[in-house]
Amino acid sequence: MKYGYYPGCSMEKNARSYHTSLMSIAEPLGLELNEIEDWNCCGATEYFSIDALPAYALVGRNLALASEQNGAERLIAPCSACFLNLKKTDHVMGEYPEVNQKVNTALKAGGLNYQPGSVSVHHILEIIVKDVGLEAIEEKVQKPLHGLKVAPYYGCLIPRPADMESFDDPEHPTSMDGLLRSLGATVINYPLKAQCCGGHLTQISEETALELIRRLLKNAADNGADIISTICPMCQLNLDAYQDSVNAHFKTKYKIPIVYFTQLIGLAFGVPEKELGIGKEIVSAQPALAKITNKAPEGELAY
Amino acid sequence: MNNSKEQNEKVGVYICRCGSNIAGIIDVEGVAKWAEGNANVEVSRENQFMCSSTGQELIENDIKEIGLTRVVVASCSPHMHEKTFREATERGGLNPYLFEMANIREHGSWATNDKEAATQKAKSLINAAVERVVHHQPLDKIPVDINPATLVVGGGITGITAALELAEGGNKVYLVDKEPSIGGHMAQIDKTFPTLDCSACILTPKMSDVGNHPNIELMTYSEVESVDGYIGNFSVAVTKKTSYVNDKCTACSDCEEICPVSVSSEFDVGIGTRTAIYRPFPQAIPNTYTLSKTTDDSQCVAGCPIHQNAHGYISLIAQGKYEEAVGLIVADNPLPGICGRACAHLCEDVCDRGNVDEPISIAYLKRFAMDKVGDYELQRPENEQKQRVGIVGAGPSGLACAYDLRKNGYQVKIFDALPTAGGMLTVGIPEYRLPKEQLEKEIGKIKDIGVEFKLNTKIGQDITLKELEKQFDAVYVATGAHEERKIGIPGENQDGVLSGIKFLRDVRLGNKINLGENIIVVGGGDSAIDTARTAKRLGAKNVTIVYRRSRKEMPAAFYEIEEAMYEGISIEFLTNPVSVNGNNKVQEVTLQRMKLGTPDDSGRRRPIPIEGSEFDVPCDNIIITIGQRPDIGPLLLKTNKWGSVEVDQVTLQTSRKKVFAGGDCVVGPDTIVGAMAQGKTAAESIHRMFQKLDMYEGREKEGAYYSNIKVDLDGRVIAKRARIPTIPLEERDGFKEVNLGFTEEQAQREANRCLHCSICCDCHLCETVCQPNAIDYSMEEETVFLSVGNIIVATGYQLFDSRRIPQYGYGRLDNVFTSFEFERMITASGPTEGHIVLRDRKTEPKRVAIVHCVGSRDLNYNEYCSKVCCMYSIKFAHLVHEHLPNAEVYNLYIDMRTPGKGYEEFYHRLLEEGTHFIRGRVAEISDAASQPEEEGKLMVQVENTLIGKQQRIPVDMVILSAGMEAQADSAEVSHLFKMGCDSSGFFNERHPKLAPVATMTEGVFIAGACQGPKDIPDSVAQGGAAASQVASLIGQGTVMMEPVRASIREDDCSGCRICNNLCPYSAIEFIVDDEVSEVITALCQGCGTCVAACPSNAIDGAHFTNIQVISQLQGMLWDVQPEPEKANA
Amino acid sequence: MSDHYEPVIVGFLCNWCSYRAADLAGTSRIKYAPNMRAIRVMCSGRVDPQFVLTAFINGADGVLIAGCHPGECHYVNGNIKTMRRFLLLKKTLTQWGIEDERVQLLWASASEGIHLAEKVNAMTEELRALGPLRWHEKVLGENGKVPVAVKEA
Amino acid sequence: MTESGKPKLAMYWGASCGGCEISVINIHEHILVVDEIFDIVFFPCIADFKYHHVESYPDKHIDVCLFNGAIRNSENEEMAHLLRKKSKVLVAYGSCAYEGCIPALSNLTTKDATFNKVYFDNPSIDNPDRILPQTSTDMPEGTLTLPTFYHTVKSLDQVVDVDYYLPGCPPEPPQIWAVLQVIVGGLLEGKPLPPAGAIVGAGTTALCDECEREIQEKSIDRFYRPYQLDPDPDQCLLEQGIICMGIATRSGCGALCPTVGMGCRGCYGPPEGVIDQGAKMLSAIASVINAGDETMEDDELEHVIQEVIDTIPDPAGTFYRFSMAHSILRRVKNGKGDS
Repeated sequence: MKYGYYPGCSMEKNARSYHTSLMSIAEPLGLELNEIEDWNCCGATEYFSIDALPAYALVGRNLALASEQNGAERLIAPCSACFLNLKKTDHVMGEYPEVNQKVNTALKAGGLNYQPGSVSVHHILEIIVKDVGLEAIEEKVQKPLHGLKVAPYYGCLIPRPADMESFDDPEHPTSMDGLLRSLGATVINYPLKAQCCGGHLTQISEETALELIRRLLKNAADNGADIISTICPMCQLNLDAYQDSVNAHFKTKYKIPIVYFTQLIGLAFGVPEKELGIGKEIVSAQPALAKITNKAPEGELAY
Repeated sequence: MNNSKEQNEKVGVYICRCGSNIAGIIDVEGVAKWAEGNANVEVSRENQFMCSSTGQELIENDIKEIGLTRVVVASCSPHMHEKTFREATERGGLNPYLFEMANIREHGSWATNDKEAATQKAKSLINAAVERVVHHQPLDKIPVDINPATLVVGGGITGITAALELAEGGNKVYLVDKEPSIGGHMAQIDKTFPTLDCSACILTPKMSDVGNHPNIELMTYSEVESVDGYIGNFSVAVTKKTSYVNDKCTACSDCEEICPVSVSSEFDVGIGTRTAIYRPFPQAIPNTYTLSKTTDDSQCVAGCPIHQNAHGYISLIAQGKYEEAVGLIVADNPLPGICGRACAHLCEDVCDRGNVDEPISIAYLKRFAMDKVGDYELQRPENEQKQRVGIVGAGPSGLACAYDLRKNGYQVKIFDALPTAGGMLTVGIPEYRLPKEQLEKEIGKIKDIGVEFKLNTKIGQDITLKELEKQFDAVYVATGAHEERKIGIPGENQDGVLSGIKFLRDVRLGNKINLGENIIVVGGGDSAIDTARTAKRLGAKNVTIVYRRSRKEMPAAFYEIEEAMYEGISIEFLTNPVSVNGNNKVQEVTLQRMKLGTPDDSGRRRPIPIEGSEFDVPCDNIIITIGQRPDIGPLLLKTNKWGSVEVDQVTLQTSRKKVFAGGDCVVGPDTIVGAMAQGKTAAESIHRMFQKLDMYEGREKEGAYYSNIKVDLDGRVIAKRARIPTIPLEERDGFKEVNLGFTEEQAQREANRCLHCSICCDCHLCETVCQPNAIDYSMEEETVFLSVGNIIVATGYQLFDSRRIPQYGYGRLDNVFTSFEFERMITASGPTEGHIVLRDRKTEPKRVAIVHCVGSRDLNYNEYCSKVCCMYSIKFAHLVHEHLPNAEVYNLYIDMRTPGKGYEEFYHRLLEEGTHFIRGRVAEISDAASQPEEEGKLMVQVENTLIGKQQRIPVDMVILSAGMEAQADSAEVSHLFKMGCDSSGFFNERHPKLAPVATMTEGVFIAGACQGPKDIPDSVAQGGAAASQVASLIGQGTVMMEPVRASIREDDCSGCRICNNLCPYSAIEFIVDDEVSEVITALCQGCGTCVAACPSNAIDGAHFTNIQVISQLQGMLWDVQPEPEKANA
Repeated sequence: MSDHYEPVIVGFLCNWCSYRAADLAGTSRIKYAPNMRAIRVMCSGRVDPQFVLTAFINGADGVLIAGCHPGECHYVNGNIKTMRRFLLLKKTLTQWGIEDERVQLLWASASEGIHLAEKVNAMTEELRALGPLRWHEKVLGENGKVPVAVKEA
Repeated sequence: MTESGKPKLAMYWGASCGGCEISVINIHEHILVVDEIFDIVFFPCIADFKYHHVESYPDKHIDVCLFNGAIRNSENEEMAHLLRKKSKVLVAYGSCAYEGCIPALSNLTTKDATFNKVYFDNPSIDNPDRILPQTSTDMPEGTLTLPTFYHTVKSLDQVVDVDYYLPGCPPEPPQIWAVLQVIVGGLLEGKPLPPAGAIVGAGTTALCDECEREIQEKSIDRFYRPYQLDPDPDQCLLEQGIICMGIATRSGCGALCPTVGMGCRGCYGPPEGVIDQGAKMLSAIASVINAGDETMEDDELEHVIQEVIDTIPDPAGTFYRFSMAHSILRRVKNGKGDS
């Protein structure tokens, strides 16, 4: 299956392991990812609240590039923010002719043009669950993650907003749960799995951000998670890098490793940890990964 | 406009000033004068109020004096006064339908301020009316006789009221309800707002009145199938569902006490359970029991080749009735403990529980029951028969066959080549899975019932089939498949290469084998695993299984694979041997990696070799377990190209009449139950042969099939499958049985996971305790036909399913309850005897939140207001205060809607009782505590719109005040009765203001919540209203129906049948003999769809004929159309 | 008639929903374009395409067919048949060079007076923009008499 | 009446294919009888009379004039008026004269488009100088004239009053013979003639009446063009999705086309009482499209129905193949609908 691939800035830097793990499972999953040539930043979450129109234009450029590149009609973004911005822009351009017209005027300056709807934007999770399918994934599992209690963390962006038909329930997403189960892992069900990680509030109002992060860690821990599986560089960064600050600030002792779901897929497929970038995380994943056994635990008999 | 007079009609035109309503905008005088210009117009007048008596007399007199033949009144909407003026016309002596109305007020003077335009439009509308009316024809209303019997559908309070009203008036009433008892939702309610009187106390007397009323025929547990006919004479088909309980039932409840099944109770919604044979609630009317049982078998029973009644014994185990369970098991199965250990349990693959979390551990439960009870007796024949049957092969197939024959009293002797009985059970399955003692015990039981065994006797060698045929009246050949297939690769024949099946047999028979340290086992079936684990036990160091497909396709039982890996056996998936290397003695094997291609006919994906991926692995032995072949030997039986015996697919009869064959020697290597099923089939055939019965009739369901029953899975609490305890790794060097069997506690828990997909588990215990013999499993559903004159539909509503709002957590968070759960909880007779407690059934909540507008006034779900929720939420608050004086109660509402007598006062009372009313829609309910004080509580997140703040309210219990929704099947029902329903599924009334209980179909009425959300008083009022409308029709004896009807001119009908299926009322019939279609006038509702469709203009729509409409059209366009003499309008 | 062009719309309104909607518009004194002249039919399903063509040949500039919302038809599904005919008629009229705006279908329930009024306003403006149709003078020109002989057999 | 006492028969062709003349010959041996009982006074196809002969006749000289062909140009119209003047009974003979027929399909486009097709844009045409026929051309010898080519094709009754209509493309021999007999009977034996304006030589109801195929309730999933499927030999073609105009076409031909598996083309025109054959056909088959129900959302509803409708490529040309000139709107708006 051919897709356009929009890595977004963080995949190059802090989310390197997301990138490498994705690349190492792309082949076995039969995903052909063609990076969009000369892509630019998506404007993250802030730009839209500062000045919407240029923000749309900024994202519109990426869409325009994708629509020109062949095999990129279906565009994949691994970062939730990139994904949402791309999808939102396509949606808004389609809904509001004036925005469409203005953005295209801007694009014209760069000799570009974008027809809303000509590119369909997907998050990589959606593609793996929907296009590849759990059947195919089960088939590829070499080393099932028996015994590992994983808390799937969706963050607040990918299933929202509901009005641009999202691929999962906006309030109570479950797509990653199924995926992790098919890898043999034990999935933790906890209520905050679709709540905010604080995003860039770590820079703006650390107080608020830390509280948000604490809630997530606590809720996952309370429900017995060994490890949290994320689908977004921002989420991973906040939960992982700020875990110490949270502990310091709230006098807590959380040590929950935060990994990308692509890394867990890789592990189950028997890809060497190094290739998957395991070890790059700040809170080490090793103690958790050590819990993986070759025998399904009580009541975890897969059928 | 028309100044050439073609029709010689005298039209009188009357224009109403309607005070200034019309005259204020339209130049009435001018128009009146202008109208006279139309050649058809005899007189044109204007009047202050045409609807006044003077106005009407004006018409009457002109008809009498000037001899008008047609009348046009230009005034308000026909919906306002058409009737009035038709009557005036009639009083004047003309047919009322020779009148036409022009709507110059609503569509004219009121719709614009532009006087000129309004006047112009008035002229057009009047001219149109004149041109139309000259083409009017006199019409007569259509009389229809009314059958006094009435059908009331739905036995809720609305239906009950309507039924009683009519019955009291001396009319026959049929009351149909799909539930076993009438009473509807009101019966579930504890107290009614605002008076707080006990719902049951006011309802049950009415229910019993219905039950006892001589004029009411109560048809519960029944559904309306079809409705034909029309007002006055409907013919209705009603299906009575099978209750399996006849009218002898005395409601003594003995059956209920012994029934092992427990399913969630429809009546006690989420919080109560009921048995399979049940009575919805103690005051049920009619007061008899109903056995709920699906027409098809439970998945596990259907999926089992021998149809072992698993559902039955699971239910009994759950009740601790182990003896009964064993009785049920051995009834179908002579090898119970063996199957409990080694069966491939196909039943578990189809178990519906697997769609919730994991299948029930059905096989191990059987083992548990057998182990628990220990000793048992197989069924003995009631009377002996003389016929003798010889069975060749003492494997599962032969044994099963023997048992069934013996049960029927036949004399059975089994021959086997091996020194022990049991076939593959003895020599194919390693002892750590199936201990010798177990085998011997169960074979012993078979001997006990008089089956003879002759071992060490090989057919075709020690005794021939011919001789057997002489000695016996029938022979069953089940010699199995004991010969290992070869892979067909180079070097396969040197020593060190073993056949799996022979290997296992030698081990089991204690023959000497010399095994090296490094073993490669080829294959992916159970015997591959058995071989590997056995080799390990014999001391092999490294045992590796090589399988050519992936783990997913591996046929071996998942659990076995797990155990093997646990015992340190490694498995190479997607790998296949290409050659065995060594000189006469195996040294290494060359393996090749495979990838999966397209699925083959087994449905599994075909393995394809990856070129150049070959690699060598040193090893001492290769054991091949890729499947066995039958070895028939010289049996004189016709065999096919795979060397299997050829048999009749249904009867298993071979080429020799008296000889039957089955099991592995016919179908190739198969499961134990598979083989047993064949034995049972053979036994059945032999029995039929002996008894000279039809050999084929009614045998479709022999062997496994897929049951078509569907069970509701959502909202099931996840409960993991119990895992069988095993002996620790260190004890697994010998052949000690690995699985220990369930503990009683495990077994109980496991058995209780059963979903009872067929509800009744067919254990027939109830039959045994029912003194009046009221239980009749042979009962079948019947359809009765009713003739009625009118129908009242009162099918009520359903509660909004709160699961649809995931963020409210219902079904996920234990202590979130729905309004009906709470109603049942606070009812003294309910599951908790009226105690308000959390799901744990003991803790009393200290803080309770009641969330209003759940699923109502919400664009994502239902836009409308459900009308009753505010009131019952307040009632809940009151009841909580009453039951738990110290509890804090929070009502979270959007707007407080309390219109109704005493309602607002009730609200004030609650304000004084100290309920916390918080205005705002709840955003989310979660159990995620972020502060210590929130631990273990439910957090209700809401924006308090009165103080404009977000609030998090920690509570112990949340009650979701779910809204009212139309019944799920309302669309189909509305079709059934031809009523039409709105987009929310509520039925359409004829007029929202003036005809709230009538529908578009004459003689069909709606009442209660099926028309829209309403509370009890409103529903009762509507029930009464519907009843009185019906009563008035019955009183009239005949009704006159509007003559606006279609009719087909036979001479012009070509019989093209375009119109036939256009009529929503099936009023058009095709007369085959005359090859023309015909309209059944009484059914026709006059919509005219067929008229517009008829391609040969053969259908007239009375009062809306083509010429009438087209003349109206042309008259209307007088000012823009081409010159009249050209237009020949 | 004056030279000043006022679009003339023939409205076929069903008795149960859209005619009542027009009544409601009046009773609620909603002022809207007086350009629609209503013909009451029991159901929009009664509207014979011949009516629409006859309206045009007789000088109408547009035709509005209005019925109950799907699922709310008082004759269960008469309006569904209306929609089927309407769509095929529209396809045919396009071949005639008659603009889509000239034949329009509207669902209006008895409570949607305002909706109906707005629709009439909108349609009136669209037709004003298109200019007169007046088939007879503008298309057939001098061409002989109009072959509309209505015979009730 | 002539000296010979034989009634006088004329037959003339307007815009037509000549098929109608053939159809008269095609009444087999009856043609001899025709010759026997009639004096033929004008019949361009078989006898050498000139226009001036006709002009020379006194008014109402011709007893029966069978006028076939539509009014395409001024010559057709001129002759229509002339023959009306000279004939006692003027019969619109055949579909062209009655309702425009195939020539009137050009009412679906414009005169210019027609000329363009005929004289320029056409593989068999080589017209480098783009010469078009002129109504008058001055030559040294004098002025040459051609009739004016009308913008719109008209039926005979749109230019003169017509006594009888004999539908069909062409009319069926038995029908022709029957009609001639009736008229002769009226003229010679004073038997009652059909009322003026009557449609003769055809039935009153639709073709299905005569069709032998099995007719069931109709519910059509999609439409097929004849080449797209091999129809069941016994079942009604329309039910199978093949557009058969029979339901909206006057009977009289004996259902020739449906009998051989081809949907009726509609050449006998609309049944009694139907004003516009195409509109009625459209209404009827749209009604029985098996798509869309009241449970659907508006968009979905429109979509599923439109899908079926899109299987009818050319509704106007299909439903109005013969009756265009006689339809309510008679032609398309200028400049639009070409193609």
